[in-house]
Amino acid sequence: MGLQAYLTLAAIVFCIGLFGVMTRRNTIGILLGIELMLNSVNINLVAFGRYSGDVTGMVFTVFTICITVAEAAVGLAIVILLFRVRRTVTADHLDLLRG
Amino acid sequence: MAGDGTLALAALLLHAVAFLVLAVAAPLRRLGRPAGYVSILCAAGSLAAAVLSWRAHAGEAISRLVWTWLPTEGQTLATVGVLADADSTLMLTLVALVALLVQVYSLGYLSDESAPALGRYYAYQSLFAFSMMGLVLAPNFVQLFICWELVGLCSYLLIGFWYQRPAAARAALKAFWITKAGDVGFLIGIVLLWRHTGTFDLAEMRVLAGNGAIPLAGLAVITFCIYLGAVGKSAQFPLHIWLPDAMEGPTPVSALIHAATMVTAGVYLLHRTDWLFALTPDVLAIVVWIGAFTALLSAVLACVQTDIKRVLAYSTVSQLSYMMAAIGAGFSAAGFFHLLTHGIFKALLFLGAGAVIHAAHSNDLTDMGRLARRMPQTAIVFTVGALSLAGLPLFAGFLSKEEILGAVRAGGFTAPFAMLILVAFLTAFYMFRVVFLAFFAEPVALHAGAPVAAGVGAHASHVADAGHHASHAAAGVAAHEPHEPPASMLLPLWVLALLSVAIGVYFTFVHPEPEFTSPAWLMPVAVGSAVAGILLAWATYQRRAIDAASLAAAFGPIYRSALARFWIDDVFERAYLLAILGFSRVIGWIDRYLVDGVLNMLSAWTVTAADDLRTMQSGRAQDYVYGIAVGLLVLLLWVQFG
Amino acid sequence: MTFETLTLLLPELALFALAVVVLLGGAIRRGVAMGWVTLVGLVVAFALTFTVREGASLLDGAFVQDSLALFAKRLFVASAALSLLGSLTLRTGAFARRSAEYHFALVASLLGMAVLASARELILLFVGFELMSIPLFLMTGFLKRDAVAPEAALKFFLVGTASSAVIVYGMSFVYGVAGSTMLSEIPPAVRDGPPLLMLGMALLLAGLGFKIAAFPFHMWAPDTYEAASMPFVAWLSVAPKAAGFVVIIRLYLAGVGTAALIWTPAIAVLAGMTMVAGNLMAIPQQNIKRLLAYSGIAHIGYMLVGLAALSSSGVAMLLFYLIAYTFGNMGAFLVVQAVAQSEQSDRIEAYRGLAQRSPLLALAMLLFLLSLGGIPFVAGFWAKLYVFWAAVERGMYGLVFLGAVLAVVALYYYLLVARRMYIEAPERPEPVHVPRLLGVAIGTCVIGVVGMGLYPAPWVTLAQRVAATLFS
Amino acid sequence: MNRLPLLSIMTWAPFASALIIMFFARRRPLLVRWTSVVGTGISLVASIWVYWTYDRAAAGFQFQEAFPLVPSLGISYLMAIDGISALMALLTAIIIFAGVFASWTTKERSQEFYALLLVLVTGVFGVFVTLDLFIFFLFYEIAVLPMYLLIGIWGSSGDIRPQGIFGWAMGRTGVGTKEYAAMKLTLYLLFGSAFILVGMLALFVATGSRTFSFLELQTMQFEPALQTWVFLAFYVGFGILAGIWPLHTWSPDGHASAPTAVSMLHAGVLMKLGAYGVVRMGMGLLPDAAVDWAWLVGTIGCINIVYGALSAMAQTDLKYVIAYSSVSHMGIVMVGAATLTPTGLNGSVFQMFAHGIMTGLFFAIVGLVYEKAHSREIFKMGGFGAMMPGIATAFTIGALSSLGLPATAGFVAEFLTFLGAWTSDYPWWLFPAVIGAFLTSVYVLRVAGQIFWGPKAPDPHFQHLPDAQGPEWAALGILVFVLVLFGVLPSIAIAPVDTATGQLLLRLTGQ
Repeated sequence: MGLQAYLTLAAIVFCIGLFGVMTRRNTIGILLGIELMLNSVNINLVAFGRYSGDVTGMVFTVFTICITVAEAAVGLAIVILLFRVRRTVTADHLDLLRG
Repeated sequence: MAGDGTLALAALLLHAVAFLVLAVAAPLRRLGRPAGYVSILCAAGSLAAAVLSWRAHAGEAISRLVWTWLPTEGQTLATVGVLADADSTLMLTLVALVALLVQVYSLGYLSDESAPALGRYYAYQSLFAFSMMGLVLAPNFVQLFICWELVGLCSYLLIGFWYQRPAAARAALKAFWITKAGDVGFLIGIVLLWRHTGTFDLAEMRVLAGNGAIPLAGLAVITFCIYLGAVGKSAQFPLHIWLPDAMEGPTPVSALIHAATMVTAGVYLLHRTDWLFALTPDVLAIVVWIGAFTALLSAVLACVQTDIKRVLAYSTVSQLSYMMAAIGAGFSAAGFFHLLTHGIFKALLFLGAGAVIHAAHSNDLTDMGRLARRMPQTAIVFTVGALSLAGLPLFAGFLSKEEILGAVRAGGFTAPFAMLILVAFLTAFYMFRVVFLAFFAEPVALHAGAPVAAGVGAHASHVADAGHHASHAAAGVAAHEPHEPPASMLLPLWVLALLSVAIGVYFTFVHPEPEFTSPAWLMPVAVGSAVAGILLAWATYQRRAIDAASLAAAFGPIYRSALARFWIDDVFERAYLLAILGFSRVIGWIDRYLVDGVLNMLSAWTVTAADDLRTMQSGRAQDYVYGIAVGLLVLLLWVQFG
Repeated sequence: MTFETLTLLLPELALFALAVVVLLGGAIRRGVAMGWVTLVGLVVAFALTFTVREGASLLDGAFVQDSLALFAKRLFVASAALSLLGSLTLRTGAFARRSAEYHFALVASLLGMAVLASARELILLFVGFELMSIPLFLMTGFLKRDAVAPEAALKFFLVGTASSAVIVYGMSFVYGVAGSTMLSEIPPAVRDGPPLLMLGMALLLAGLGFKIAAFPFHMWAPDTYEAASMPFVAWLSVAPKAAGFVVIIRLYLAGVGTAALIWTPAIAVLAGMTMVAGNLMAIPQQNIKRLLAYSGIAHIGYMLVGLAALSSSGVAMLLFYLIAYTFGNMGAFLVVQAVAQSEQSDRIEAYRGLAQRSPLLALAMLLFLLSLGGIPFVAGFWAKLYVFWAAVERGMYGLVFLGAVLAVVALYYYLLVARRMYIEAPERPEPVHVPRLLGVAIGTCVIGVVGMGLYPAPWVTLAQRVAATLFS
Repeated sequence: MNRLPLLSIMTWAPFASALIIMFFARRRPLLVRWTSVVGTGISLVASIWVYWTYDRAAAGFQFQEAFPLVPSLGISYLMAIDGISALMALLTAIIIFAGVFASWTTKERSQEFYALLLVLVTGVFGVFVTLDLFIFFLFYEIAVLPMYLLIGIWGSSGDIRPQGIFGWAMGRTGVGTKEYAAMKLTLYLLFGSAFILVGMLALFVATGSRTFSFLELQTMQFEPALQTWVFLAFYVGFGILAGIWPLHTWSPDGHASAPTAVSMLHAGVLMKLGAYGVVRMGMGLLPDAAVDWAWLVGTIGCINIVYGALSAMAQTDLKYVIAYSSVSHMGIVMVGAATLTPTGLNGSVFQMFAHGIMTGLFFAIVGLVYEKAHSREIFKMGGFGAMMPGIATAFTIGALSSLGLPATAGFVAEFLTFLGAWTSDYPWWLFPAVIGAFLTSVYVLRVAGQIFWGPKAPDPHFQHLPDAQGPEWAALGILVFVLVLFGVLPSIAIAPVDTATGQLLLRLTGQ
């Protein structure tokens, strides 16, 4: 029952990522957490594709990876921008907008 | 043509015309005296018409004019019109007469009112005369009730004529509310009766009653309700308390409304519908007992008043109760007869009292004395009135009062009969107490400690009419002497005096055979008690052979409680303050703080909840992710177990 | 790829071309020129949507141009054009220097939505989502010198990508169970509802909940709205949500039949919570943008009520609601922009005595608010009415009653704004300056709101027609 | 049957003048006022004309105007009146005509004020004369919405110090301020209108025939279950507007805060609109339910009568007294309607009219007094009778009418209602009704005595107050005249109403 194992692994990675996103104080850390979440997806897709024996999963994975990169780029850009304006990358300090 | 009631209608409408003219033509009204002339003119015409129609309807002639007033379901629900017969036209004449005389009298009495006020006064007077006549001629209960309320309104307006004076304003409200309380019963009675008999019309109803078509079940309740209306209007216990306070109004008003006409409306009502009440004897019994009791109560109260008008007021109450007793005993004719004679001589007494007040600038007996020298004519006519009220032969009250006594006895009400005899004695006593104190005795002010001085001393109304007559005193007539009133006031006095003598003489010799037989001893007893009363008064207040103080002391408790008016007024005061106002406060509080408060509570809660809820929007990106995570978790759990 | 196929893709191609033109053109011409180009391009694209043959599908069913897709695309483009009219009046600072970037991002995102509307294949869906979202992140932070815009952008980005991760994670399961990325393969799989698939669908629902800003996935919305530039927010508050709804409809309703009903409770609960949260949290707001943001969330709740009916009429009413909401909400935001430009404030106080300063603007705002509040004679009335009607047909009386009560609550805070405008006295007498283009945009919205209010019939029939095709 | 579309003229004339005011009368107050006078005058003439030319023999709905608006939904512009609505239209016309004069001295933003007022009136007329449920609802909303601005902008705030339990809530919601009152009134009435809408749509759906026309719906038999809850929906929806207990609390605050003409119109006409809705829609369309629920309507009505009277007695603010008296009198309307007897229903309708005029008069006077003495505190004022005899007299006549004194319209209404109550299935209603009349006499005369017919108040401000003048006389004169005229000759009102109520009851009870 290999599939189960992969799925479980993916689930664990996803949860770790989510945990990171929710707990990291540093914005970069949060970005990394998101990366983890997305990569868990890749594990899923590849596993599914492998076991159902068609390539769509792999194709999907390729797309995911590309898009992840794009997101990372945008995210880092925003972080840098923010650091310029506010001189901080600590998520907790970013609460001017609230209520 | 005279027989068809148009004359009665004319008598009625003339006053309406006067009222409308005065009400609409404001400039005329503001002129004052001319307004008075207008309404007097109409009153005179109305009197003529009334007399004619009375002559026309003497005997059995009955004429009826009605017009549809309220349609429902395509048919007529209620009508208005006139029902002219012997009784109604006779009453009509009395009203017309007294109204005319009073209006003339007022010209002199209110001579120093401001012009607009005088105009207002005459407008009210005309309205009253109109409504009273409408009441008298009413062919059905609806019109009866309408006019019934209207006269109540006029009484309210006229009592409060000097509304700038707190006492007057309060008295007006008191009168309106107390009578209105009675009218609630009356109205209910009418509604019930309508369902019971299917009509408002007196004539139709009488026919039904005649051939026993009115179911007796529940009729007693209805008649009692109607009687309640009479209780209010004709000042029967316990609703009699408004009448004495009503003396805050100008004296002519008291003469017209609170002596001769309006207050007798209740009696008239019962007389008009005696065939209905005859079906419910137990209600009639109540009428007798209450009548007798009220008569006695108010007679006692009259003895301790020092305000001349209040004495008369209480005496009015007690005389009205006389009539009620007679009607209750089943002989309403006797009551009606007394109503007429009483109307004449009580008006006379009030107008006389007015003249006295006019002269002495005070209502208080203690300010009077030996006025006979200064104003002999007034003294004479007043005494005539007093004698009539006492019921001595040759005077108006004589036969009517005796008939009532006979009637009550014939009705088999022994105890009430005894009470009424006692009342006859008391009546003579308090009336002549007034006569002696005011006209013949030395001013009692010299005799310190006389009980009269210890009357309801502190009562606000003591300055009643003096209030506005003070203008005289202020006008530098400091060394001012009481004097005869002007002709405009004397004339009505004499007319009424002569009338009461004429009636008295006529009926002393011409006995109409009553529907009942009264024993031979009745007349002597009645007259004797009256004479005894007069003698006692004479001995006490003229000769001062008997010390009034000790006399009062002899009746200690009664005397003291009489001074407190047996606390009846206080009870009503409390009821008004606590029961009505207090309860209203409670309801008002409930409305504001519970009914509305709950609503406000809800909205306030919503706003607060909103405030708390938005704190969820902490501003930290990670909390937002928490939000997503939680939502996700819930969804997953639902998928798993839902 | 025949020529015939290309004609089917004309709108998308036009948008793509437009994007390229704007990007390159930006290098040549600075200033608002590119804005005009974009506007023209959008008009063209809008026109082109009418050339497409309805119901066509290519890439063996992965990409369809059915009536729903076309309906959605027209909505996207039209709303984009409206917001463009607003942004064209911003000729200072960033909007002058970097207008090309802005408009490129706009068109790119629009292209994403267009793809999304037509996609019936998971990968395409995902790509569409990202193509739509990433430019939105950029545009949120467009005013990069501004103190709060980057913060808003970051929040939007973090939460957005997280939710994308959730979506795609869900997609992976769906793919795994259905054995294909074609949406057409899902219904047969759903019938026997395997747990993994349900899991995937649930994850998807959560992610989509973020896109449409439904409680509790809504939290990014107020902050983003507050910080970003008005015309953009006006568009952001409408188009992406519409896209999200289109996807939801495709995933959960289209062709699934009665099996879809298993989602009713979830969506109903979502709707209820969203209505409550949105309406309540809007009450204490002092910033008009935040107020509109929360009220917008509440409206998503009402649309979800229509969706919860999971019936043809329900979807129809949802689509109708989308149109009404587009006009009303965008109009309101555009008025806010006008006031903000002249008052330099988006607090509600800025509206004191607006009725006496510039009556027409105030009247327009009042109309929009009334429409959002669901008062007769303006579009919102019909929208709420129809949505409730659809829910009643499914017997969801409780939800309808809740909605009705909350509608009164909503009216409360809308009237608070009306009170500022009409009851209170102005601080300054001179009227608010409204740029002509902005005036045109606002006027359009007014016409839309009032027109739909007075004569909703054609729009209703349109919505019904679109919905009907999904359930045939 | 008639070539001139009188009903449309009556309805839209105010609207037209509102437009004129909005666009052509900028900053010309006098023009504004005269335009309103003309507009409402036209309505008045039209309504009187309709009223007199209404064919009583033929009865039924007359002066029909109909053309389809949205055929697909069966919505059509259908206007017609019967005896009841004719009287109501007359009432509306009289009140607004007087109201225009009564608010002659409005200072700030008078242009918008009159415009909104006239729009409001258009709505009211529309509600009374239209027979298409949907149009009815739209007019209804027109009649409710402007109220928010009218009260919010031109209203006046009273001072109610929050105390007692829920005190903080009152403080938080700002009880007593005009904004609070406006908001409360608007939200309350819109909440009610939601019920009405739901009920109407339910009927619309229930009739496969797809029509909103009252005339067609009238002929249908809805199944009992539907009738029951639709009737209740109507009762709550319209009842809120009619001020039924315990949903009445918007009315005192609202009426107290509203400017003169608005309180005149609202208490005088709009509350009647609620009662009219219950009678026309509730009884007219749902006969069985109306019979089943009569006990509820009547009993709540009785509560209204006594409760309203007592609450009125407890007030110290003149406007609140009048407002609560409205609550009490609407109770009589409700009881009369619930009796389901010809007399009772006639009384109910007549009471709508009588109370409309009476309250209009009251609020006009309160407005005048407030304008001259700048006070609404009953127990601070006193002895105004000498200074403003005209106003005092008018107030007294109004007071007498409200306590049901004969020769005023109030008596006839109450008397008929009493008769109806005693002949209905619930005779005991008679007693609360009569007691209510007595209580009314207590509080209303107490007020009259305190303010007008009593000793002068010490306060120096109250020493020299002018009487009504100019246009204000017109307002008072008209209302007093009508009040007395219909009291002395009630048949001119009852006769046409009778034709309508008869038919209504025929469907209801089959008698």
